[in-house]
Formats: sequence, structure tokens, C-alpha cells
Amino acid sequence: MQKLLIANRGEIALRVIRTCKEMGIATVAPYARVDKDLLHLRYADETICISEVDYLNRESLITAALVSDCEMVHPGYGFLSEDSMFCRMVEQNDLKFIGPTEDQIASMGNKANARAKLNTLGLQSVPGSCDAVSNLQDALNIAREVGFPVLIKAAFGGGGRGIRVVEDESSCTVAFAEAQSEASSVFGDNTVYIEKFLDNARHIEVQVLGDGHGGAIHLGTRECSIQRRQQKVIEEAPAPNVPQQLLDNLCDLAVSAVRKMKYRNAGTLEFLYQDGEFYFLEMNTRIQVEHAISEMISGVDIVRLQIETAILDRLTLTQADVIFSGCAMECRLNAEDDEYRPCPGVVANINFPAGPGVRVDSHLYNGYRIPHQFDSLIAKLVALDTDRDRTVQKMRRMMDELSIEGVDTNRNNLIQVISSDQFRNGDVHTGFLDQLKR
Amino acid sequence: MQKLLIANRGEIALRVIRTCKEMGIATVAPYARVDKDLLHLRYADETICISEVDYLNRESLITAALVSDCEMVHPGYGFLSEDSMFCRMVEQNDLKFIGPTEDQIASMGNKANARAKLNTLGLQSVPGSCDAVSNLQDALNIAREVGFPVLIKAAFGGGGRGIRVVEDESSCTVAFAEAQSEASSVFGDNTVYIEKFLDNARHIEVQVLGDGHGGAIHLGTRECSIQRRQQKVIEEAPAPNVPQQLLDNLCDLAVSAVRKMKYRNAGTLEFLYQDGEFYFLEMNTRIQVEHAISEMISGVDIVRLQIETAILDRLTLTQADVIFSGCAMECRLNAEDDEYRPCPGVVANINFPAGPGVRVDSHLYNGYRIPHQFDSLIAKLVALDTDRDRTVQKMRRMMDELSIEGVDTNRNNLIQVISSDQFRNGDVHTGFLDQLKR
Amino acid sequence: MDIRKVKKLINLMEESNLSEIEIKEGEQAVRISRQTTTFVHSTTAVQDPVPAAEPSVEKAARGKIVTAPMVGTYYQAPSPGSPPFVEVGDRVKVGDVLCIIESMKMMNQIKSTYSGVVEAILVENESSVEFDQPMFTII
Amino acid sequence: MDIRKVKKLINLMEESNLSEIEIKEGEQAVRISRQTTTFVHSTTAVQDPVPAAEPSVEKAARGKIVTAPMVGTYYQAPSPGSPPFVEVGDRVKVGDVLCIIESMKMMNQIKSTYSGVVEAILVENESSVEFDQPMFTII
Repeated sequence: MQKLLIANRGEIALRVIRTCKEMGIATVAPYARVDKDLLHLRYADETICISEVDYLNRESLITAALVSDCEMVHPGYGFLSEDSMFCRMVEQNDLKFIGPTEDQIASMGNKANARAKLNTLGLQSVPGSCDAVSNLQDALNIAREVGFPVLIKAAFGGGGRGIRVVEDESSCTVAFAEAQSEASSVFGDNTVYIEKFLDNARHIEVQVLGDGHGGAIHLGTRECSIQRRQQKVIEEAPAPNVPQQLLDNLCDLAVSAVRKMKYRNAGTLEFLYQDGEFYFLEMNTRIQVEHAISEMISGVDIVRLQIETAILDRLTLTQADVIFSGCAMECRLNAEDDEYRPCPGVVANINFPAGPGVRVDSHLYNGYRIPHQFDSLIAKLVALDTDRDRTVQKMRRMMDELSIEGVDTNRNNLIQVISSDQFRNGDVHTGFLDQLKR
Repeated sequence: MQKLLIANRGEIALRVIRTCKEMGIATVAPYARVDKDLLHLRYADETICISEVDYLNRESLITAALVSDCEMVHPGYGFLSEDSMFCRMVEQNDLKFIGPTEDQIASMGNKANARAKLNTLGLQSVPGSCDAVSNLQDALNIAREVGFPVLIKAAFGGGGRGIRVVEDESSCTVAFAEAQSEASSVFGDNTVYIEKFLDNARHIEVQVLGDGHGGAIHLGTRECSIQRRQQKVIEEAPAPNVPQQLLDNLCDLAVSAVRKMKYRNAGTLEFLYQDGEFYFLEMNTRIQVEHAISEMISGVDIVRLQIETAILDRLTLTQADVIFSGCAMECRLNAEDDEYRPCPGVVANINFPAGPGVRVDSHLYNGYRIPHQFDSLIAKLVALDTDRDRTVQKMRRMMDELSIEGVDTNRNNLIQVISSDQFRNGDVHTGFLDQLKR
Repeated sequence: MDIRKVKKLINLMEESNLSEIEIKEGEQAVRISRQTTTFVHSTTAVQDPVPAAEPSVEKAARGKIVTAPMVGTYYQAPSPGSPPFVEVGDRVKVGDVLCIIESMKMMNQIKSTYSGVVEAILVENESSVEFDQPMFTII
Repeated sequence: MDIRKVKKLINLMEESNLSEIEIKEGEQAVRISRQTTTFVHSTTAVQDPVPAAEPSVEKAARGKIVTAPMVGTYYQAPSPGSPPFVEVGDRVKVGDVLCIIESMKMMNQIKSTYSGVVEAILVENESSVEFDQPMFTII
């Protein structure tokens, strides 16, 4: 029997354990002491306390894997999932890292570099600098070329962090200096790059999986434009209101690029879509929170595919095996108040929706105390139906059934979005939520 | 906005409300006073108390529909769902009955008649009497012809009730008299018929839907051999270990028969399968408990299809629209002890499984008191995966996650079955559970 | 020893407010004790969900309630325009007709099960009533 | 006796505010008791379930506990065959090396944070320890 260490917590740790149990793989769950009541610890074959509150100590996690005789490490998302050093250390200790190679993580982790790299592989980036921008004059030249407003982004940011909007030329000097200094202090590297600010764009991404040897498949597109503070809130698959031919082209281009990279395991290529054009944004070299909606429309268990790919060093599915059907949607339920402030507390009288086409991934149970130290995501509410209208209707009734006591949640915000005509028409863009709130 | 009365309780009432909400149909939930805490009453648009403990009073249910301005009545399963008088009264009051016609219910409700009828429509019945058997001499002749052991069945029984096994000729006289007398006292009609007892048979059924005008489709087969006291416990779709050609033939024959009957709405044709032959057993003229597994492999919401068929007087799907994929399995969780005795009580700390391919239909919530007056079914645990092995593995891990306090359940029995090699090999028959228990 | 059993035992103990439980099964034994004084709240606290419209307890306490024996439409009088069967302040005795409930086009006379004075009529004419819905208070 | 079960028992005990649990399986027995006021480290206190039902927690309550600052493999001595850093009954002072925890092939010397006499050594040589696991009792 093989054994896998889950270097993560919360719903994704539970998600990984579920698939492992179905595959007959034993699991080891390292946990921080404040997390001793996490649901997945009940199901893990072994649990190991590794810290008071920390999941970022590479040595502790790898030691936990070694003392418990694991062969594999699944990094989940967040924490060390995109840490190339962690990947290297895992592999140096003869453990399988369920994800890309160290070099691939490092290469895509530098967002300026990723832009340049994927450009050469056939994906046009958002207009802006070719690579990193190291001085103000270059920054000004590029900004003038693509036209204001522009974004100055930290190369080692990503996932919506380390971004600065520059409205016009007069504020560029100060902004550039601040962006460099912030990048240096927050991400440990002052490299920045410049992108045109597409203010009416949609965020659309492609789920890919590579075998590490030049083989790759995609699991379709996801629309993720409903964001608050650049954090996704509602996602759906496939992306609505885009001509099928464009989506097919996008998926083909994405697969072609990851083939050329000899990319290994699961990844996501993120794009902005505006005026009929897709622009590459960045690549995430891990499983994503919203992977469930791709699972729903494809019938593929992505975590299983990740683990099989890592064990067998090949893909167990071809593109022809992947049959898409229906429309899936995910609402992220967060323990937060109306101002997006996290609300830790003890949950009670949880009532999650159920029935046909409903999936709820959550680590909550009655009496669980949500700790204040981690992400506020407490449940992923996922709906699948035959078309988008029905899926939205299903999500609406799921929200009616949903109730949780003891903590504030964003349930009402979610209801407001999915009930709006604009959302129902699929007329979304990344500024949607801010406009709705105003 | 249309309005529908749900003449039922528990999980199926909740199931119907969920689809109604998605369809934008208002719901009225009549309830018995002992059921005032039922979960679906929270979600219904209107609730009406109709009795202390009774759901069989036709007048009360129809009056509730009338005073609340309903246009439709969904009977669910059990209770009045196969009561032709209820259907007639519903329609006489200008309400749509979401089910077959009064005559179809009556015709199939007489099981002896149904055998004869479906024989003429091309389905061979279990060897036995052509129709009702009214005297001992006929009974003996038929029994000798088909060979002992035989079953004497009440024509108005069905669903596993009103059945008597006769092992040999010497016990036939007494058994026949007793069967007639029991049929008379329990089902209000002493009509009985005779079937050969197939002791190694499997119970396989076909889900059908007709438009009432000669159009019909099927939603595939279900294997329901895992039974305790002739009540189904575990079902799966499609039926395993039967040549695909035979299953296809069976579905075609079933569709052909219901077309000829001009059958309306959802129904199930039940068969015994032994030695490569299918034998018609009876037809259920309603939605069934195990409909969810057919929904899982076909992606069709059967309750929606029922309602659409009733409203539009036509089927909204053709056979070509129905694409099957994967294997689905249902375990019925009952509040009962090891001896199948019901265990009412207050449930606490419910933890239902979740994750990809998992569906749990249940009306339970923490603090709910399971009343002693009704069925012991408390949850339907449904798994869908790409093949049977994976589905069984998924069900196994779902059982690990499942926990309920406050009442005894058959969880351990379910685990015993799905963990057995025989079950894993798909080597099942109707005597399976009795043999396992011994 | 099954951990599940122990948990059940603890629940049992909490529910029963015991201070100690000891159980032996063949060679197995469990003893559980607790200090009842420090016991604050049970892990399996039973919530009582909000019930649908219930008869007012206060009224019920002050008089006798005549409830609807069936679901249907309430009529205060034998026919439109006729005077009501009873009005507030009327004295009634057991068997007096109080109202009619129409169910499936059948007019069902509802008779008083109490003697006394009609203190309150709790439903409006021609409105629908559900089973067990309070209709009259008689004191 | 499975350590996992003991751990679960202790969690159960905490959640339920129990003061004592005793379990016997055949010849094995564990009794766990706690006083809510002095309860500090009991989640992982009972790591060594001795057959004679020695309540480790009671000992814990009587001394100071040195816990593992990291996950890793515990070594009682600087090298195989060498005498242990400390043995039960030894007197130690703050800063004395008590053991080594190996993590990622790094040998980390664990020093005493208390002065006193080693009352108990709660882990076995070459076994793995988790973060915050009690290793020594010092009185």
C-alpha cells in the first residue's frame, strides 16, 4: 500500500484524502496544533502534529513524510504548493512531488518570465513589457506604448497580489518606485513588469495536465471573473458567451504550450478576455480551489489524475477520453462579514444543500471552531446542470437551503450576484463585483 | 407561477421541492402534525397541516391542494402514489396528477392482471399462472406444471408484500387457503396468482417514461437484488455482469410495451433474471426510491421530467438525448437495529460523506426527531464513478465518513455487504443478504 | 474497544447527568466519570427547530380551544348572507354547531365539544383552515 | 493499545469535560484522569500506555514537561552505543542536552528548559516524535 503526505489543511486536505481512500492509498496528515480539530484528521491513516500554527516549514513537512514512510507528497493549493524549493527538497528525499518539476514551478513563479516564455510558445500576453522592467525610463516607454492605465506587477506576486494601478504618466514615477520597493519587501525580490490595464476584461482559464514528457490534455475552460479584491468568488465551467471556436482554439493553444514545456501534472493557464481576444496572464502550477467545476463537467477526478500521473509517470487519460457535458458553477462560501473581514467562530446548525447535481466540499462540522489564522474559505458550493440557466437556478435554490449559525458568511452577497440579471445573462467581467457593491 | 402540492413526506418530499424550486414552481407541503419538524417544510412556499399522523386521506390532500390554488399534485412513492382512486379524484378536481392515468394505475396495481397484460405486449412473465387463480385445483395444476417451490402472491400486494412460499405439494392446500384469506384481509381482495420461485434470480428493473400518447423512453437498468425481507437495500445502475446486448434488448422490450400501453409519466418494470433470461415481475406506476442512481448515470432529473411531462403533455427528451456514463450505486441508510427493527430517536452530530461523485438525499438534520410512525429510511447514499470497481471503492470511503449519533443504523450491515468479495465481483442475487447474515 | 462505543457512552452519561460509568465486556472494561458541577453544555445539544404556526399557548391556557378536525374552507354561516352560527359572547353547549368546513365540496358541520361562552373566534370567514388549527376559544 | 485510540479518548475527554477515563483491553489498561484546573498538555500526554494503568497525566501534573520543538526522530544518545544523555533519576539544569531530534538528516540537540530531576522519559529511543509531544518530566 502506498502512502501519501498531504502538506495542507482544510477542505483541500479533505479533498485529497477522499480520493486517496478511493484509490487505496494510505494518508498522513500533518497538522498545526491550532488545527487539531480539522475534519480530515479523522479520516487520515496517520496524523502528525508539526507546529503550533505553521504549514510553511519545509523541513517539518518532509520530516513528517519520512518518519511515517510516505512515498508521495501532495501540496494542495496555497502554502508551499508553488514553492520550488519545497519541490526540490521533497524530491531530494526520494519522495514524489505531486506537481510540476522544481524548474517549472520556478519558471512560472516568476510572472515576468512566464509572460516571456509563453509568448515564445504561441500565447500572446496582455500588452506590456516583454519581460522584467528594471528602470523608470523603460517603464514610461512601455506605458506610453500600450497606453495608460497600466498595471505594475511584482514578478513574484501572482494570484492577485502585488499589483498597482497607474492611471496616468504623472503618477508613474512614484508608482514605479513604490512597486519595486513593495515587491522587494513583500515577495523578497524587487522585479516588476508592466501590463496594460484591461478594465472590461473577463478572467478565463484553462485546466491542463501534462505527463512531463511532452504529452498533455486539457479539461476545458473556467470563467472566474466574479472577484472581490482580486480573489475569485464565483467560477463556472465552461466560460459562457464566448464562441465555441475561440474556446477550442484557446484550449488547443494551451495544450500546445504545456506540451512544449514538457509540463508535468496539473496546472492552470490564466487569461484575460476582452474584445474577442485572449491574453495570457499567468500560470498556476498546482491544483486550484475551483478545480471541482472542471471535474463536474468532465467527470474526471483531477486529484486522482494528479496522483496517477505522479505514480505512473504518464497520463491515464487521452483528450478523446474527456467528454464534456453541462454547465458547472462554484460559489465560495467565506466566513466573513460584508466588508470581507474574516469571521472566525464556532459553527452550529449547518445545513448544506444536496440533491441531484449538487456537491459541497467543506471541512465544516457542527461545533467546529474556525481558526482565525487561515483562509476564510469554509465551503465550496458546486452545482451541475444541463445548461447555464438551470445551473444558476440550481445554485439559487442551494443558497435557499444553505444555513450556518455561529459565523457571518458571504451568503447574501452570493445570492445578490446570482440573482442579478447581468449575471444571469452571463455578462460578467472582473469589475463586476465592485460595480454591484456600489 | 405554477403551484404543486406534494402528497408525501420525508426525503422524497424534499427531493420534489428541490426540483420545483429550480423550475420556478411554487410548492405546497401538506404534513401530519407529528411531522411538523420535517426539513422540507422549511423550503416549501406553503405548508398545511392535514392530520395527526395520516397521509392516506385523499380528501384532505386534495382539499389542501384546492384551498392553496395548486394546479398539480406529485404523489411521490408509497402512500397514495399507486392509488387509482386518488388519481381519479385529483383529476376530477381539475388538478394534474403527476403520474399515470387512473386506469393504468389500476391495471398495473392488479399484479395478476399486469402479468397477463404485459405478456400480450411481448414480455414473458415468471412461469406460473396466466392470470388470477381462483381455486385450489388450478393452483395445484399450475404448481405441478412449473414445479415446486412456487410463490402464491396477492394480486393487490406488490413491492414484496403478500407473498407466500410453497415448498411442496403437501403444503399447497393450506397455503392456498391462507394466502387467499391473508390477501383478503390485508389488501381487501382475495385474488391470488402463482409464480415459480426462482431461488437464484436477480432483481433487475427498467426505468421508463411515457408521454401518454404512445411515446416513451427508458433511462436504463437498475440492479436491486440486495434485499432484506424483500425490501431493497443496495441498488446500482446499470445492472452488472449482464451482456450489454441482453440489457439493450430488455430496455427496448420495456419501451415497446409502455408505448403500446400509451403509458403516461414515470414507471418501472421489474424483472427477475436467471440463467440468461428476463421474466417480468410487476410494474410500479410511480417514481421509485432508487431513481437517483438512474439520474446519476443519465444526467436526467427524473422529477423534472415527470413534471414537464405532466405540464406539457409530451416528453421533453428523446432516447437519443439520453447519454449514459459510469456506474452509480445507492445504499439505503435505515434507522434500524441489527434485526431490522426501526429505531426512532433524535439524531445528532450527523456527518454525511461528500466530494466528487457523491450525493446524499436525506431529510435529516441535527436535532431532528425521527418519528416512529413512518418508514425507517433516513438517507440515500449515492455514489457515481467511471466504473463499478471505483464506485464500490467510493461507497466504501463514504461509509467511513458517515456518522450519525442518536439512533442505530444499518451502516455496519452496508459496510459488510460492500466489503464482501462476492458483492465486489457483482455476483449478487435476491438471497444474497440472507446468506450473508447466516 | 470501539471508540464509537465510548463516545456513545459519554453522550449517554452527559444526557443522563451521571458522574461515572464503568462497563466490562468479557476482558474489556470501560469506566468513565466526570464532575457534574463543571458540566456546562452537551456536545449533542438538541435544537428545537422553529415549528409552523402553533396555537397560542396563552390563549390555550385561559380557555378551551376548538380546533379544525380537517383541512378545508371555514364558513361562519350556513349560507352567504345568513347570520353566523355563533358570535363572540354567545353561550354554547356541547353539540351546538359552531361553523362549517368545506372539504371536497362537502359541507361539514363542526360542533362544539365544550360548553361555555365564545371568548374568541380565531379564523376569518371563508379562509382556509388546516388540521388542528384553533378556531374558537370557549371559556 | 493503539496510541491513536488513546489520543482520541483524550480528545473525547476534553470535549466532554470529563475528569477520568479508564479502559482495559485484555491485559492492557489505560486510565486517564484530569483536573480541569491543572490541565495543560494532556492531548499528547499519554504516549506510553503501560499495562499497569499508570496514569501518566497525574505524573505530568506533578512535574514540568519538556516537549518536542519539532517533528523528527528521537535519539537518547549522541551516537549508537553511547550512553544516553540523561536517564531517569539524573539531575539536570537549564541548557543541559537531553536528547537529539533528527529532522532532514540534521541532528538537533534538545536542551532542558528546566532544572531538576528527570522523573520520566516518555519516548522510546529511535521513535518518531511530533511537535509538542512530551518527552521528559522533570521535578
